[in-house]
Amino acid sequence: MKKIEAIIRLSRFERVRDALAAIDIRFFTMTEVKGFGLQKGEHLTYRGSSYDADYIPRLQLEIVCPGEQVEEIVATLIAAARTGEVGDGKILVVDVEQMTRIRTGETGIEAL
Amino acid sequence: MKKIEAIIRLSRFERVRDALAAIDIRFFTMTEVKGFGLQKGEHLTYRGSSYDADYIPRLQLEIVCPGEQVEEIVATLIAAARTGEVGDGKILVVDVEQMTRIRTGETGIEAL
Amino acid sequence: MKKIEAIIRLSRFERVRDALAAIDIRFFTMTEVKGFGLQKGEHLTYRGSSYDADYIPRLQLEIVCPGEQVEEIVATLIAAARTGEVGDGKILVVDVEQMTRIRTGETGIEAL
Amino acid sequence: MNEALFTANNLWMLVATTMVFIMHLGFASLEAGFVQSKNTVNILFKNSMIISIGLLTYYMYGFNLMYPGVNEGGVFGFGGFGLSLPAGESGDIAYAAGAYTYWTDFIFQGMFAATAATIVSGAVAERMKLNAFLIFAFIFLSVVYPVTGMWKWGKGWLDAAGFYDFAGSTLVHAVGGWAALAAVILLGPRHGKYTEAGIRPIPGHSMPFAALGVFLLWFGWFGFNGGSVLSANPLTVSLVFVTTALSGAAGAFTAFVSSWFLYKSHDLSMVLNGILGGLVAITAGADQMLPMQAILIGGVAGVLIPFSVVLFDKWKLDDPVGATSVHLVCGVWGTLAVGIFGSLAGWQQLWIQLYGSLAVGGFSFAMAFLVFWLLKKTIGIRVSAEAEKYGLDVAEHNMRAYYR
Amino acid sequence: MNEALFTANNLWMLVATTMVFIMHLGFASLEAGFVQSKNTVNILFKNSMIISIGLLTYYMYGFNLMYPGVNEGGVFGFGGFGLSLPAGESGDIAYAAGAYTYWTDFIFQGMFAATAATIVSGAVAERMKLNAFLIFAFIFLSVVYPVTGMWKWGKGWLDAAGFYDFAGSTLVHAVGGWAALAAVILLGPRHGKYTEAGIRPIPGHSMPFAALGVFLLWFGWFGFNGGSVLSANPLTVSLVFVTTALSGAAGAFTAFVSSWFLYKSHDLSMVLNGILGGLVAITAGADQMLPMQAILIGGVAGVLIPFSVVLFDKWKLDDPVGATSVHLVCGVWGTLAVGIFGSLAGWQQLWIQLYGSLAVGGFSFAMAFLVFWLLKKTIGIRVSAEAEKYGLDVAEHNMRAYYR
Amino acid sequence: MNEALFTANNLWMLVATTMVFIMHLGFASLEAGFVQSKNTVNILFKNSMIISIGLLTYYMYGFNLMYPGVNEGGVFGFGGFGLSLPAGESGDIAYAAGAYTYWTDFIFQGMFAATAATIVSGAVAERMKLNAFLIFAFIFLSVVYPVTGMWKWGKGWLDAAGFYDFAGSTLVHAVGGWAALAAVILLGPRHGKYTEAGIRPIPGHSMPFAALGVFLLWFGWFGFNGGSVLSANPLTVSLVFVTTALSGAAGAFTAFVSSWFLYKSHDLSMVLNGILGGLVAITAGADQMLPMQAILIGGVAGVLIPFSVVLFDKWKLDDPVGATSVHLVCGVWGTLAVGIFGSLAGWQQLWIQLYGSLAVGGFSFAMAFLVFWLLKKTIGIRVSAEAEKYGLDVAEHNMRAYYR
Ligand SMILES: Nc1ncnc2c1ncn2[C@@H]1O[C@H](COP(=O)(O)OP(=O)(O)O)[C@@H](O)[C@H]1O
Ligand SMILES: Nc1ncnc2c1ncn2[C@@H]1O[C@H](COP(=O)(O)OP(=O)(O)O)[C@@H](O)[C@H]1O
Ligand SMILES: Nc1ncnc2c1ncn2[C@@H]1O[C@H](COP(=O)(O)OP(=O)(O)O)[C@@H](O)[C@H]1O
Repeated sequence: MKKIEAIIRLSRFERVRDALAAIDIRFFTMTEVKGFGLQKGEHLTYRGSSYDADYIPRLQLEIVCPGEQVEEIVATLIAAARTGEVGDGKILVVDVEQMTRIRTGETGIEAL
Repeated sequence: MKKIEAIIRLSRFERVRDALAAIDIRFFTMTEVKGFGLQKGEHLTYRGSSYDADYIPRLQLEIVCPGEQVEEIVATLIAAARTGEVGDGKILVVDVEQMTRIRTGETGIEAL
Repeated sequence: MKKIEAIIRLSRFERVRDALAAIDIRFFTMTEVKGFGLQKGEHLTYRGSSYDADYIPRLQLEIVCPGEQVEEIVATLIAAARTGEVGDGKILVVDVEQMTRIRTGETGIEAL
Repeated sequence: MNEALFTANNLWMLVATTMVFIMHLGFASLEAGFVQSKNTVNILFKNSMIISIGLLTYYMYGFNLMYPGVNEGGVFGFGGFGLSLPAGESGDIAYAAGAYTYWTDFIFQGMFAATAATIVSGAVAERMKLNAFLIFAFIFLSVVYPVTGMWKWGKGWLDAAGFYDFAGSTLVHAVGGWAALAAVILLGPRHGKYTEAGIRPIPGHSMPFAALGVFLLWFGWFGFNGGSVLSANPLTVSLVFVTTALSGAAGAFTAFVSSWFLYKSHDLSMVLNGILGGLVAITAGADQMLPMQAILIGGVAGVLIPFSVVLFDKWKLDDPVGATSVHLVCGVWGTLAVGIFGSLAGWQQLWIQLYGSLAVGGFSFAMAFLVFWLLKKTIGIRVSAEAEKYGLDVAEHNMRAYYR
Repeated sequence: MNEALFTANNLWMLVATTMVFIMHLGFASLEAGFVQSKNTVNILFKNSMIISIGLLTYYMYGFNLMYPGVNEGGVFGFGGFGLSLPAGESGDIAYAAGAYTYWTDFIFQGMFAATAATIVSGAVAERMKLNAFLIFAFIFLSVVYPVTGMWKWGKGWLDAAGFYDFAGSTLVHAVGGWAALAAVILLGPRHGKYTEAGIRPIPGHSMPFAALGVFLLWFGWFGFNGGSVLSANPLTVSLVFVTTALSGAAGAFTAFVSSWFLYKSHDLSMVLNGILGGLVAITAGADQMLPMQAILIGGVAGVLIPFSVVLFDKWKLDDPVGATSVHLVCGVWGTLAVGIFGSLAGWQQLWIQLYGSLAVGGFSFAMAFLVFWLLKKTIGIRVSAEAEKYGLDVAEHNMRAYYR
Repeated sequence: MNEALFTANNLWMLVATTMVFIMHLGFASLEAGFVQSKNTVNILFKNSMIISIGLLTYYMYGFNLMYPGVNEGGVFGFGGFGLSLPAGESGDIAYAAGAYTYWTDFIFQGMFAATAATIVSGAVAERMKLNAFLIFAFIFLSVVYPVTGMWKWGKGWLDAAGFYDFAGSTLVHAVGGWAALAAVILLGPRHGKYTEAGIRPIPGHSMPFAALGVFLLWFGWFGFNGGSVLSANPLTVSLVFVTTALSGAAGAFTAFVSSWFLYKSHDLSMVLNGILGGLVAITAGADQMLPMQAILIGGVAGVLIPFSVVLFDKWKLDDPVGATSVHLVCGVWGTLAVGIFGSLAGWQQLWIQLYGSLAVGGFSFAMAFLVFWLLKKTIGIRVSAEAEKYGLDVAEHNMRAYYR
């Protein structure tokens, strides 16, 4: 069981959601996060001072899946989330030791 | 050292918190997340169009603990977070390589 | 490839950000989280009842880095985030199996 | 009476009407600010509907129940359905001796009417069923408010007895406050408010909206009290402005000081309630007081607020916006104060104020209790625990108040 | 005419002016509440600039285009640039037979002017370029509003024909509504609103601000309609208050009931729009109706709202704040209602109301269409898809509306 | 003088009083919108208490310090504690030759009083200790505002010298602005505002509340300036409405244009400050200007704003809401403008305006500096760095402004 964590652009969310649905990924969790870094955030002004927001608002998706599905999901995410411009984001894969469905107590693949 | 990530219903938070306190889990971290999926979110209307929110607001708890405590915590979480209805959520267990307490620099079990 | 997850005080964010920049950590992701625990949150009053908020607002930083950089980053985080008072937070290190840059599809160290 | 003075008088009554109207926005903002964000649409919805119901019922029969023009000195009278402009001079300058027109009379009084129900709206927030509340508001505005109003302002028995209530500390505020108390008793507290571990405050979701509401209410109160002069008489209206302003200011100040002594905290919600307490308290005698007396009346109200909020909480009477403390406690205090301070002060007057206040309060409480009790036994007055957890906005309205 | 009556009359017109001013805040709040948070600065910016542009253009030539004082019965007239106080008595008490001064005349009418453009502002929200909108507003307020206004209020051909529009159901609201329709057609819907899977509502980000806006608009409407009496005449102004209040109340009530029957939901946004619909509808005949007729007019408007909102959506005409339903549909309805109810009712009047409404509406729609079309062909009227996704606040203003 | 005119005049003064009252809500909203959300309760608390302190001190001695009725042409006078209605006719129609009553005089002036302290409140936001601020406000309202006010409005030496300040560009706004400057100097900037890397703006947390505040202030300004006519004189009050409206509109427009040229951005916060700048600037001569002159005065103010905001920032004078730019810079500009434009223009007048402005400003600055300095040396004026980081809401009030 693996957990895929993808950090994507706000503006690509609908595309990614639909692409995931198309390959039958039925559940995922989303968190609003802030991406800090050299990328420089939005260029803003306020009362005459202009500044770069030091972060860009981003979305982090977490998808738990069987190991063998990782490749397909990552490929799907890349296809849907990519603009080709700097700032498209990253995808991590982390190992999950155990997954349990709260409703039934099932673990492993059945819990998905 | 393991990290338990539980995604639960908003309405079960108080129960879960109290149940964790009862087995002496003294610290955890909570994030507000959105659960997307087939579950369908709330049924909403706005200006005469009705629609299903495509997500349900949920809470994600992160609890770091020694490996041997995982079973107890997971069981506690299930007991407290369960309603038996679809949408109760999931519990993941992920391996943590190292944990450090910022205040003291201690690592490992002492850092808990 | 490792992922460092640090839970820090709100008030230490600017210091941490600058310290990371100083050791050339160019990107990280931040989430606003709530730390629950024995620490007791802020002491609040409302309409004559006083109570302790059961959480403290905290920031969670996620930094992905090559394994050999972990030590330096953790040390930097501790130096910058530490006040010495209870409630300074924790740092976790988790193993990342794979990292992909969405823009290019590169994986591994190049994706950083 | 000349045309120009008639025009100026009537103009003031109309301007005062718009200011009383704004009080509905004040209540809506205050209550919205003092509830959780998940119940915000619900409270805004109730407040919107209350104005609508208030004006329509007052048009249909409320006005003629409250000012029946018959049965002077009695307990009930009815002047017929709807409105119709009296013919000839009596529908114009002669209607109120050049103070206002027939239409002005109706619309000024109509704006007052809905206020009493709004007070209840805040007290039952976050847990009451929408349909039960709307039915209650309808009955309350149809029966309770105009009838008790008639007792005094409609020249009924309390008026004959010498009871004094200038602008409604009793007839509006305490009437609403007693009904709120009945509702709170029957409804029970919000889940999680009173736990074994003690009182767990459920803070309102937006202090800016709460403060906005209080400032708007204060603004509106100049029309509420100032318009109750029922003409633009320069000296009386300006005195009422002075007493209204100073009483609110004193309420803020003493609520600030007393809540600092009591709880060692600079609690904005207490100061805001202190302002309102001062305003409610001065309402009964705003035209009878000197400035210093207004300060005393408001100052006492500002001290009553923190004590009474805590007392109601100790009795497990859960009132999310503090309506009972503000409108009931300070309404009674203000009514009694007419017998203690100002030009009417005296034991005789105090006694009349006391039994007038009890009579009106008792009737309002009993009727509200009855209505709520009947509703409870039939359609139910409380939403399910699940709906309360989830919030009334989604449960009752399929909406959220905020989106990013 | 005596000095005192002149003073009272003029005073009412000035107070009414401030209430019309507050309507701009009402619109700004309502529209801000009904858009997404990422477009909030943009809508506030537009509403701030519209007042500025409206007042300045009205000073420079708008007032003298709308009230040229020449070419009575015609379609166009111009009284010269700027303002200058008529000399002697005719600049003082004699200017309007003791009802108001020259300056009052200008400032009251000037506050009205900007309203029409504000209506468009809401309809084009969340996707229109700022500079294109400001140019449109400038042209619209310079040409369309004063010219159609002149037709009736400036003693032009519609006035001669017997068309009646007391306070502007047609001349203000429908004029704005028709222009909004033209804009919405040329602009197209927001991305993601009409998908293959059906209509995906894009809920407004703050119901409290939306409700605040509606209450403030209602408040302001007492000045908008009451001030349109153009004196403080006690009986007429107070009647207008009554009809205005009851029509809004009825609109709320029927919108509540009909949206419950239609959608089984207690939709706050519908009730708020219902109030506005009732207010827009009574505006044309607020001084001609009895209370019951005002209730009927408002009640019909409250039913029209949910149907028309859904209809415009079915036609894929995307109007984030419902401006077309409120101002266009109910504006036309209110104009026609003058021929159906009240003291002017009759087939002849209904016919005049109909063609007056069409003439004004046609001109406004055509001109607005032309201007938007020219703008579209030149500088473009729509922001890029990327800017729309990201929100106009950052894309056009380099700002955000909210920070933690 | 007849009763009807007296009634109309007095009515206007009372209505204007309520509009000045609303300015306090305007300030509270504007300042709340321009601070970070963690300091919102604090700013609302301060604004609530300022009204209370302002009204109570003005009742106790402020009114009789500012209008002592003795020592005409002097620098100080005191008419005794408290208020008491003059006996007989002189407490009624004869008090101000039929313009207003004694009570009206007090309450209108009392509402003005608190304004000056509110201006300081915004400038010291986000870092000043609550108790130190309240003590400052108490002293400032007890001593500085009424004394400088007496110099001109209380028939003191500046009045005798021919200084003109119609509604308080200097006596209210610049007095507050100079005190704000003193406070900002002694207090120092917020942490993190001026870094080695340059100026790091700390954006306000809610543009909707900021815009709401500005619109409410504009609304209130019609009462602030219009009421300063001190009667309902039709021609003068309506002229004041026109100049006030046009100056604000012009300020918005030129702030829009100039901030576009300077920063290539459509900065809402600049446009909002531009409106206020125009309003402050016209205040000194609102009854002396023709419309075009009002536009010029407001237009210049709108250009001054973006320059002065940036200049203060360059000098590291950290003023979160721009109070110094709006009230000090534009207050001085408006005072001088009376010598440049309008019926009083002339070198002689300009000179008097200049030294009057400097005299009042110098006294206000010096006194405020002294008080802040004493407070700094004793109880301290600045919260701890930790409290500033955490926010004053929790640190000083144990509350948060927002909950979900
Ligand atoms: N090493 C990292 N650790 C944690 N988050 C990262 C890391 N690198 C990038 N991110 C996240 O991914 C986002 C986009 O990455 P970025 O490098 O700008 O895209 P690109 O790969 O196209 O250059 C950043 O805003 C940040 O949130
Ligand atoms: N594969 C997954 N990856 C990430 N999050 C998931 C996954 N499956 C479920 N979740 C999260 O868990 C929540 C509840 O899961 P759900 O499947 O509805 O409960 P149940 O197990 O009772 O059917 C979802 O809203 C989602 O946030
Ligand atoms: N076991 C844990 N699991 C998850 N989060 C934790 C755990 N222990 C601490 N935290 C997080 O770290 C924060 C600070 O930890 P705390 O223990 O108060 O600091 P200290 O190490 O100085 O005692 C907590 O608020 C919580 O969010």
